[in-house]
Amino acid sequence: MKKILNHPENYVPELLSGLLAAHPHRLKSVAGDVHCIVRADAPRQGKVGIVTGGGSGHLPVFLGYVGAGLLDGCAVGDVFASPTVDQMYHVTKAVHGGAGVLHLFGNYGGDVMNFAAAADQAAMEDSIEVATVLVADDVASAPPERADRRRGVAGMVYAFKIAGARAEQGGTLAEVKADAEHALANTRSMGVALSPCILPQVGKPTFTLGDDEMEIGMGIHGEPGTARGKLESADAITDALLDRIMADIDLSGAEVTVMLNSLGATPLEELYIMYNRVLSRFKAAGVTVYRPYIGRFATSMEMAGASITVMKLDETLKALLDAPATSPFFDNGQYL
Amino acid sequence: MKKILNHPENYVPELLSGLLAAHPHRLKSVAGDVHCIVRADAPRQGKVGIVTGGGSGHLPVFLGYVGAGLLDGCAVGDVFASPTVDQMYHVTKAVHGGAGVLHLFGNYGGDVMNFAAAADQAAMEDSIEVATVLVADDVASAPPERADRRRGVAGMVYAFKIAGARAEQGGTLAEVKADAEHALANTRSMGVALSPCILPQVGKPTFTLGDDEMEIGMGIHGEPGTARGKLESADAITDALLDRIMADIDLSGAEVTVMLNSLGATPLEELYIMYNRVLSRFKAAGVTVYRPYIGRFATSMEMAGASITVMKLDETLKALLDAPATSPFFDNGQYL
Amino acid sequence: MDKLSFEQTIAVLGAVADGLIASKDELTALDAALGDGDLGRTVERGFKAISDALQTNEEADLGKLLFKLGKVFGDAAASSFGALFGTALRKGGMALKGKTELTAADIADGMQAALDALIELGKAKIGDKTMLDAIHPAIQAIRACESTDVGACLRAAADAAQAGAEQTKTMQSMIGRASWQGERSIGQMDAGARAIALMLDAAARKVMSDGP
Amino acid sequence: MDKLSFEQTIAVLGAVADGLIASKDELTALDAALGDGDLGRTVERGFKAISDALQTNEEADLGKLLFKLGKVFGDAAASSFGALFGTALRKGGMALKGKTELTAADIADGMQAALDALIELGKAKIGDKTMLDAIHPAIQAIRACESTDVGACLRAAADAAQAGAEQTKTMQSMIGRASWQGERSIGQMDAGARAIALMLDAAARKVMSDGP
Ligand SMILES: Nc1ncnc2c1ncn2[C@@H]1O[C@H](COP(=O)(O)OP(=O)(O)O)[C@@H](O)[C@H]1O
Ligand SMILES: Nc1ncnc2c1ncn2[C@@H]1O[C@H](COP(=O)(O)OP(=O)(O)O)[C@@H](O)[C@H]1O
Ligand SMILES: [Mg+2]
Ligand SMILES: [Mg+2]
Ligand SMILES: [Mg+2]
Ligand SMILES: [Mg+2]
Repeated sequence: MKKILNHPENYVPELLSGLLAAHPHRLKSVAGDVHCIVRADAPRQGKVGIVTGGGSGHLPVFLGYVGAGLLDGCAVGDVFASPTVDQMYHVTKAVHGGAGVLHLFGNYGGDVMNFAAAADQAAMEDSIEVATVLVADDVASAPPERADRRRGVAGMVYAFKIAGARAEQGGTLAEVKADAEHALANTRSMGVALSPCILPQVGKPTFTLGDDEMEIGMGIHGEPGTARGKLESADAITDALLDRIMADIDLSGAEVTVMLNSLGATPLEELYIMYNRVLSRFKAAGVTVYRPYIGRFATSMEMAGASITVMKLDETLKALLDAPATSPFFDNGQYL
Repeated sequence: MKKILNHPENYVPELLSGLLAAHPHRLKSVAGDVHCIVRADAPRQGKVGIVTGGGSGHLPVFLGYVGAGLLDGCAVGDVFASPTVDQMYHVTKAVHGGAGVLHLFGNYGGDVMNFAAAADQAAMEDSIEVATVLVADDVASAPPERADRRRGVAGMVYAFKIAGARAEQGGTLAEVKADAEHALANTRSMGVALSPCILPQVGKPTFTLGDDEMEIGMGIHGEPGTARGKLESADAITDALLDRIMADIDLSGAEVTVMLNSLGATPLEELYIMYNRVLSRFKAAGVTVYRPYIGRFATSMEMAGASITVMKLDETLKALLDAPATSPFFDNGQYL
Repeated sequence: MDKLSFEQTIAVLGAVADGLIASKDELTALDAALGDGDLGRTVERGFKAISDALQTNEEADLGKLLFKLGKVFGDAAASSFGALFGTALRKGGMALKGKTELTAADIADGMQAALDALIELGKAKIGDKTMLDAIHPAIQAIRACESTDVGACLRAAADAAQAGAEQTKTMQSMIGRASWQGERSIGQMDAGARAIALMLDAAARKVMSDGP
Repeated sequence: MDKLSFEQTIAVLGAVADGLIASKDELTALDAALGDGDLGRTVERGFKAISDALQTNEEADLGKLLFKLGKVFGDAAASSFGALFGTALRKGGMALKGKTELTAADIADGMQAALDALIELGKAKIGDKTMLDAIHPAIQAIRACESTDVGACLRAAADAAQAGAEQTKTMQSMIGRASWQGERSIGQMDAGARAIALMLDAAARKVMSDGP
């Protein structure tokens, strides 16, 4: 197992204490638990709090988007595992500034059920108004008629950005929720995996791929995709992802932002090679790119592979996308 | 070969045209050659131009640091190969705004000789005053008495940041050069590799490491390190790198900035685990961290491994480090 | 025996915990085939926490004890199974509040309350290829059990649960991670259903080994 | 023969290019052992560009032709070897400006000018385990060559260069990438020195095969 770590069991607490020590002006933990991370200035009075949560091993997702113009807090689970109800509850309570809290996270069973329980607890014990928006952007994970069953992948970053901007501007809980839903209604993603990653506590890959194989549509925890086959060219891979995305949402004549995301090991160089093809496909379909986001936004540790996310824009979404946002892992200035 | 690409021979031109298409407001190419990349607003009259250059395969190094408060231009070579004299010359000429040009790049034979020829050509043909500063920060590559022979690795990012800030503030060529030299005199790096990367045109790794092996001190093109051995714990690896760095530069009682850099595949999570150890070692030595830079700053495509860079600070360097800087690959706001 | 005493119930819970921890690799493999392969770890963490809590238990009300163990399980292993099974224990405990010993009918009542809670929380239906497909036949088997012997009825429940788990091989997964496999899920046994069958088997063995 | 005509010189350059392209894998392997393994590719690109330039050559002055080929080589393969060898060709060409045919002494003069330029540009010394350690003995061998036959003198030069390349195995690398190997470099042959030996060997073979 080619990892730089000490005791596998301490992987998450060690990385979180390193992270909190690295960014004390930006982040703090609450409830005496390093898994409960909020902005250093939380709670911000009068501002809607936005909370996410999910497993570790996806940096910058999830906690990397806790920052100004982004999220207020994050409950952090073990690698690829849900945080607990208590952790979600503590984060929710710590970011509540009197204007309510939005729970905005990926559509994974454990997270969904635990956030529901945490929202109940916050309502019961602290009278905090909590709204919930699930991210379910991965078109490979279910057909359109079961879109509610899809898993959440890199598209969540756009949801964080849009909701975070609205909240920073003073939007109400209903407005922040509506903008998050509006963003997600216009967002679709799909990925490809070239090699697996290794869970520190397990020590071996949870799936294998032959030396010349790839899996189109695979999820960010190695969930099955739509087709396993021989590794194809960058153009063919890009086409496979875009074909499915563009069949799911009508982009003709639209203005979009597109995110090319490395799952970890795949270098940025390869994302730019894919971007060439994205542009020529878009050109043919009359789609224009308002602004691309190319980098590592939602990873699976050292997995090789990439995903494409498209968000169809209108004036509201453009303005919110342009709003300043900064965290120790993301600065929107880089993409403007 | 687990890479997303089309024709291996077109790897660099394809990635560069994708990159130029992605960031047209920030970057442009000159002399009709995508390998010659400068800021979209180059030349900036009255400002010292800063030019770097080197092989592809290290993003964000080199061209990722062309931006405001950073570099003005970059000559881009093939994967791990020097750009040509002509390319360096064209970039130099394109960024010259009347105040001279600094050539600031890593200490690799091909680059050194080609930049020397390009500087001569710019002086002869265009009367451009060119100064040169070599980055030679890798303590593993030569003993202190032959420090001039060391190779340049992630420490170049600090040199880019410091020189770029001074140039942006209107510093003269001599001042920009002096600050770059001052930064580098206070900068030391060392890395560890856990697995190799593959050159697209070669299709197989240039070196191999056993499943349980690592090489301490390896360079960013797979150059040999100081010791190959069994993979050790994050703490032991961090100690091995810091021991060597701290033997080379006296940090006792100093204020420093430290960069923890992934060579590509190694996830950010592992860098934060290392950072815990860095802090405890520094604490013991009375060293305080002014600000850490943790992420992917200088990579070797999909190589697994990490490097540590330390820059000892004084008030001048702190102010220049804090100055704004932004490119499509780096925004200093993220680290403030 | 027609009732499990308080001590016997504690002993049975301990045996279930030990049995599931011992089966973690099998559960990991089943979950890896259809999901993400963490069920063994979930079960190990959750039942380890239950074991520990049983060591130091001072609660005399079996309903309240189960309620507490539900929270313990969910906190220790916050996955889908952890959230669901933790809720199941809590709701089963609420249905058994006040009890200090259990008849077979009590057990069926607790399991029915748990099943209802699982359906409400998880939104799955019988036949969606989940642990429900082991729990549901197990309840029916206890209700149909003509003996008054708790051990015999638990044996029937365990056998029905295992038959239900086997039956999941024919189903297509409609919910949770495994549903992303679509038709590829047919042919594989659901990991959560197998976990339920293993729990009831361990319980039945423990009761039978303690004699009638 | 005691002179290479213009056409013969072109043919010899073509043979050298072909020979080195054919040896690229050997050079890659040698460079991989001590450096970064790109010398085969450098040589392939550089000599391919030289071959192409020779096809379309209209230059009648051998000195000017070599000068032009130096620039072609350096642009096609901008590595250390490319920069150095390109410069060597340019400076060798400058020393031979005006020539339309070459004696053995001319060749030695050109190589000496090239060697001086390499030392100035690359800052290496004889014995630092570089291509200099093949070029230097080759020049000495031509100077010492008692025959007036260009082929015989080139043969002596090639043998001396190869002996020099062999000799680099005993040296510790003091410059360039390979110097980062420190003492580990001892025992391996320098790739650049071997490339020079291969060039001279290909030249000698070509001249000899064309007969005296
Ligand atoms: N909504 C649901 N309702 C009932 N059971 C479910 C549901 N979702 C998952 N399960 C059960 O949980 C098992 C998987 O648990 P777990 O491995 O914790 O899931 P995950 O890793 O996806 O969070 C499945 O085999 C299934 O029996
Ligand atoms: N400064 C130098 N002076 C003379 N020869 C050199 C020098 N540096 C490198 N060489 C020669 O070049 C060869 C390596 O060339 P190349 O593979 O292009 O280097 P790199 O890949 O490091 O740029 C060496 O084997 C050596 O013979
Ligand atoms: Mg899971
Ligand atoms: Mg090289
Ligand atoms: Mg699972
Ligand atoms: Mg080389």
